[in-house]
Amino acid sequence: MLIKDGIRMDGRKPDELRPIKIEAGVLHRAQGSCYLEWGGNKVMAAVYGPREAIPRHIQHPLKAVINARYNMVPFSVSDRKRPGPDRRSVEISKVTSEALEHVVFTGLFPRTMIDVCIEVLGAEAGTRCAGLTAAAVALADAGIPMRDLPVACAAGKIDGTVVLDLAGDEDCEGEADMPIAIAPRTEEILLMQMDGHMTYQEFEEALELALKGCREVSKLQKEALLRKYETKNEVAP
Amino acid sequence: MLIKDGIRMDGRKPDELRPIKIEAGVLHRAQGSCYLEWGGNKVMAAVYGPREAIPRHIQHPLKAVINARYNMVPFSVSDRKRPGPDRRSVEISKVTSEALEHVVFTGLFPRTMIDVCIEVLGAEAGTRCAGLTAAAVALADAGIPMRDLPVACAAGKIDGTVVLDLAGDEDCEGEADMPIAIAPRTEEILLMQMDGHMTYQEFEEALELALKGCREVSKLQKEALLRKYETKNEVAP
Amino acid sequence: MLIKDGIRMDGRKPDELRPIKIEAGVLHRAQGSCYLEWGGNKVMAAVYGPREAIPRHIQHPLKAVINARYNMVPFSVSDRKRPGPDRRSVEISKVTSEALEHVVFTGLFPRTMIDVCIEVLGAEAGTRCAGLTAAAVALADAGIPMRDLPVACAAGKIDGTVVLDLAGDEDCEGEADMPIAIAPRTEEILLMQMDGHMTYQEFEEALELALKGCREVSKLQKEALLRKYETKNEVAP
Amino acid sequence: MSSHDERLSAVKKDYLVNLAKKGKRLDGRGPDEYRPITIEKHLIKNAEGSAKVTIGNTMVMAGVKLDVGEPYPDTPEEGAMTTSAELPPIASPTFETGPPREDAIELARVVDRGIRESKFIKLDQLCITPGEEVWIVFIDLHVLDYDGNLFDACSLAASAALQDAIIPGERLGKGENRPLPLGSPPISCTFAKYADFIVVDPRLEEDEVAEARHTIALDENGDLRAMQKGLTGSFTVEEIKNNIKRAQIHAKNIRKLLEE
Amino acid sequence: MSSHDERLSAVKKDYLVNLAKKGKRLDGRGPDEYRPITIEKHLIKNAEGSAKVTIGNTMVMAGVKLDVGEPYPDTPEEGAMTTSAELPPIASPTFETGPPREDAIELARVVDRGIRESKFIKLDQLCITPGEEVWIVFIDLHVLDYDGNLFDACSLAASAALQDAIIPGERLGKGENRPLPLGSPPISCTFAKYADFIVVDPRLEEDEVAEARHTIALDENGDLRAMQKGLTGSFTVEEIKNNIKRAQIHAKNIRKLLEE
Amino acid sequence: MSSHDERLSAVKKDYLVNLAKKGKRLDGRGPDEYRPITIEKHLIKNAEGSAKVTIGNTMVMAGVKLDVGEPYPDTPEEGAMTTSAELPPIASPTFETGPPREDAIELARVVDRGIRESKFIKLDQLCITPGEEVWIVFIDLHVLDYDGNLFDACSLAASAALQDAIIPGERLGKGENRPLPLGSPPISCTFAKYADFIVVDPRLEEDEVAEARHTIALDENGDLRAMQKGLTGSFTVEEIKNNIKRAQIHAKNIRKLLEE
Repeated sequence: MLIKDGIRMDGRKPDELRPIKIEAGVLHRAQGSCYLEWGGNKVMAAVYGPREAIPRHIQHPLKAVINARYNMVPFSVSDRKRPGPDRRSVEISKVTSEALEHVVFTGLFPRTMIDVCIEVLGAEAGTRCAGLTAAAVALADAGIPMRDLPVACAAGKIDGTVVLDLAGDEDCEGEADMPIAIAPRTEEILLMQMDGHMTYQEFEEALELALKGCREVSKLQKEALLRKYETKNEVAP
Repeated sequence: MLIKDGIRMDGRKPDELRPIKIEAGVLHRAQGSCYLEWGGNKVMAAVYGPREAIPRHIQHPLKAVINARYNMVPFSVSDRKRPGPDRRSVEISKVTSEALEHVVFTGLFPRTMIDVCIEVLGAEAGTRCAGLTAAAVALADAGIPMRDLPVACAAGKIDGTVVLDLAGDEDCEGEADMPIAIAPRTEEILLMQMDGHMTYQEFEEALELALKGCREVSKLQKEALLRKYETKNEVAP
Repeated sequence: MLIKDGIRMDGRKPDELRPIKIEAGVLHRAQGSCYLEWGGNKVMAAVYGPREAIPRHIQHPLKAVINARYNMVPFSVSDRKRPGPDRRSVEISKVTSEALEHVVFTGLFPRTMIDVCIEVLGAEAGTRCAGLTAAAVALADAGIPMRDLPVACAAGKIDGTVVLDLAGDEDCEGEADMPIAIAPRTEEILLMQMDGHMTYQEFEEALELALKGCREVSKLQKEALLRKYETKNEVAP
Repeated sequence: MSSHDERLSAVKKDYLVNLAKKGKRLDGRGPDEYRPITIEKHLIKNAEGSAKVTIGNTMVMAGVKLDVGEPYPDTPEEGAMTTSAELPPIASPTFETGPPREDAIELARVVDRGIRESKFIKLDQLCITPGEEVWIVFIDLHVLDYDGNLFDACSLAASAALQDAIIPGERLGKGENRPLPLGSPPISCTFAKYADFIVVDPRLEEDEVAEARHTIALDENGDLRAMQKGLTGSFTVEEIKNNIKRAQIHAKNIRKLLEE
Repeated sequence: MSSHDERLSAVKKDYLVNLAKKGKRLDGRGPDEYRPITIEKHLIKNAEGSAKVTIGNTMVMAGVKLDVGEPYPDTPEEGAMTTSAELPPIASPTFETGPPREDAIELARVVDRGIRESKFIKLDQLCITPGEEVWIVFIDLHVLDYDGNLFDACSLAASAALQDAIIPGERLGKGENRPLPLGSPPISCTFAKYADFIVVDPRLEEDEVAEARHTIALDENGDLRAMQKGLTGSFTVEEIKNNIKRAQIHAKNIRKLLEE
Repeated sequence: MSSHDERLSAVKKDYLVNLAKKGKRLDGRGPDEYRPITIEKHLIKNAEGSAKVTIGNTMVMAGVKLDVGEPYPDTPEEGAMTTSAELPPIASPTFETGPPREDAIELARVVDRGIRESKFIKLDQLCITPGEEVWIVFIDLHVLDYDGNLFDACSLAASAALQDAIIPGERLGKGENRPLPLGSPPISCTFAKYADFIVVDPRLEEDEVAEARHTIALDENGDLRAMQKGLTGSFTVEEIKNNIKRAQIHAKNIRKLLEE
């Protein structure tokens, strides 16, 4: 029983996000960084580059390569995860890289790579959305020119009801999950995955909810960047 | 009891081959290819090259490098084989590369490599002979200049009798197995391995049988190439 | 009970070394080599270089890189060790490389590497000291210019007593072990590790003992090189 | 990628884009036309199930092996399944030897999700001793000729090989051989987008110029079971919806091939 | 290292050496001054214990996980521990993806020796069934921001995470949850030497020009539990002795932070 | 291989070929002459058996370790054996660190086949509990100095180390120590061919110019137990037969060394 009288186990309504906290520019060494908490997820993202792409054979003569690496630390999950990429991480790194590449003006930096490091320190459900959202803020914090600030959010289905932003138990016992990422200005879809079972009507409903979620998270991203900018200006004389 | 009244378990006489079917030019993307069935063995071979040898340090300034890769797919054997090369595959790839290199006019293509892919889709016994035989046809189909069309066949010993072309149970329970590959025009030995137990006299007998087998398979190779050539001409106007 | 009436289980006094045998120039292919027995330890060391450092990115524009590789062969220890470096070997290789680099005139050979191979054939306790000591002799045998001939020895604590050069059981059941390596002319510390439990006073005592051990082993190193040199001259007309 | 390759690829793309503007494809197909599909089952004696699928020139072999193993702690009464894909050098001059790279991993995981989420394999009927022994189903996909659209070819090959598969009780001393218990297979349908033109079943050249890819796995009711958007391009919300509707039509036709 | 990098590094070193000759450091600290240290515990819900430690800008996360496993044959009634360190690319432009390289291995092993030799974890209280089942303690160190002195930051983070850790008896069906049985933690103190100047708690630039490094792990009595000399430089016997005496003073102060 | 190396190798080959035309070898040996062979056993205390073999300057250490493990399902009452070879950088400037490459794998597998097919180790006497516990024999070959003909040196070292080996029943709590049960060892004899000249026991320079290699493992009756033809050259049928007859003579002499 994941939902009762229209209220979910953690007290949320079907179209409600978990609490989200975003902080930009938290690391000293990286060119841009972001710390993000989203429900039980705790994610650190950082950006290095553009810098010379190595090994050479990954260089593209006309554009920068976006190299996102999603990584769960061993103690982020209930059963200790062995260090290093597993197949799931490789897939998430790939779709995240692809989604971010769409918005970066990669043509300005031929033959370079931009490394995007996403470290999941604590995991609850929805880590790929949290990671991509944090990575976008880190890219902006690093001053990488982008046509838009991408943002991600999932919708899914639990107990036959379409809901926004599945939490831990809802992810395990729910019926469907569909993370998406968009460029918020045009609402183009940059990332979309889905598993479970949804009719076409449920899918349309879920997509609307996920878009709504993206819009809300997008605001929080921009506020975080603004705070960072203001803080910086306060510090300067 | 592997042989009774001079007849083997699968009905063959001691000097008889299993049924063999060879088809050249079956793949679209490869430069040359061959599909071969030999008893229960099902093998696909393909050739790419000559092309620039990479990584650079494998380049030879005076000749092409032949890079044969023998691979068993996971479902080709009774107990699922984990993907990737094991020690046996590495050895077979090595001796196959060496045997093929002897007949290719490698001196025509300095600093290049010629990749020979051998995929064992179904395995019965004698896969290295089947693979090398298919690879030779694929090389010819790719138009790689060769001084001869190499061919392979094994002879061995079961129940004290020297026989040609060991099948599954004969390989497991037999007393000796000796795969060879030759350049059929000169009958030079390009590949020879042996394990088990044979007296010198049995060895001489087995070698004669294996040479006989090679001669028969060689005919089938040439017929397959001829069929491919004729089909091609039929299609052309 | 590792020590009784001031005498250790193998009959040694607290400040006594195990028997040591050093032979220089024992391999044909290497530029310099050394075979060393130290108690139950049997170590072979060899040196190649200076030669071009590959891969390129390890090259240093102003000096040679010292690349020591400490390796235990599978049958050197009681439970067979799987081939290849484990974490312990990696650490020992690193601290050994660093210690040796201090004494080599690396500035004479920019962009090169000097490979130092240390193979532990039989292990008892103190293999890193035995390996470094043998490596130093091999470097000298190879004619690599050095400001000093480094030497290593350990001291430790057993049954509350500070002793020199722990043997097998003393290492397992003792209370502390501290291997050091020095440049004997100046007695600078090139390598120092310690684990176990020592008060500051015990540490001072152990350090004195270890230095004494180094001085004694240093003599044996020089005698071995002298013997090699004399033998070579005898052979020449 | 060298500058030369890059220029060649740009020329190729221009040509396809110009065709696309006229609503045309390289081989004369319409945007909603699949190439011919063939399915052959029961080819490999040592496999519990096997199938060869071709879509145009693309050729994939799938093999199914079963073994006895421990269940996952959270599903002690269910069998397990795992899907692997290899992109071996035999299938393309650009494929390399070595452990599966990200392309092969994404491919295998998308095929796996389609099968798993449609509950095609009845894992709850694969328990031998609860909490101790269950059947593990290994699905191996081996690409032999790459001419585009590996997602659909691999999905179809996997389903066909599973339909061919038996439980090898006799070989492993676990009762009689019996067919692998199956539900209804997922059908995968993949679209490629270039220059705002969206085509089903992309062939090699279309795969190469594609900006975005959308794979949709549907069950027998046309409901969604898995989706994956790939590549660096984007889809509009309308395009996504359209793709699904188009897929529902294709899936019906392809499903028939599997039922023959 | 390119010639360019080499020249830059030489210039940097000259600057630091000139400061050192006046007894000064880049950030105005004296040779025996640590940067500010912060310790936060209990951050990660899924970890049995966790802590974030900063020393200046250096930031390290440590997590502790416990699992049930077999004891080593020679200690059938004792639990086991293992320490891993990752230097992931997030923490520095020079760190790379991939299996831990020698720097990370040395780091983890030195931290491990400090904890092990000080008997901080009471392994003899981690036996479940002698010879069969014991608790295995996994300590994972994940560097997030590298600004020098990883040895002390990692050692401190490991100790803090262990102090935060519980034995997850309930999750693994082995009785009630209870705190991890601990003794007194080791305190690690690291010195860097360049141009005969020896400073405690080297920041990044000091790490980069350092010729020699000396890490000392002390117990609550100021006794030695582990030491490691690193890098290609050397120390005199007197310098080594001095470092230990200096470390004994620092360790007392750092220990207080851990006891808060 | 650089053009420079290639030219050097061509010069070297010319020189050897010119000698060969006169029936001569670099070191004055006849084509059927081995270099001096030495065998030392019982060198390594921690090994169950060990031996050092030199053939000329070539030096190989072999070590045997035993452990208790599960039998293979198809031979529940037999022990198992495994042979590994390392070509570590100590032995040659051309050997590299890392997992065994194809040369080392071929070497180990050919040595393994000789031992296995001659039934040198009596695996049927290595059963502890049928179907459950058997002895596993690990043979490790470690090349220390490479001056040609590793196949024969490694085969001989493996046999000698096995002859030295005991079953460590006491160490592993499986009864008393006893000698490893052995039959008669295989003797390996290797020929190299260059410019139609076929020599036994090739030294380094001969290995380097060799076009074809032929290794023959014979039992005490001179019967064949394993063979391997290597390299890109070919042998005529007559040459193969001759090699075997020559090997039968050499094997008798080498066998005596092993029996001393």
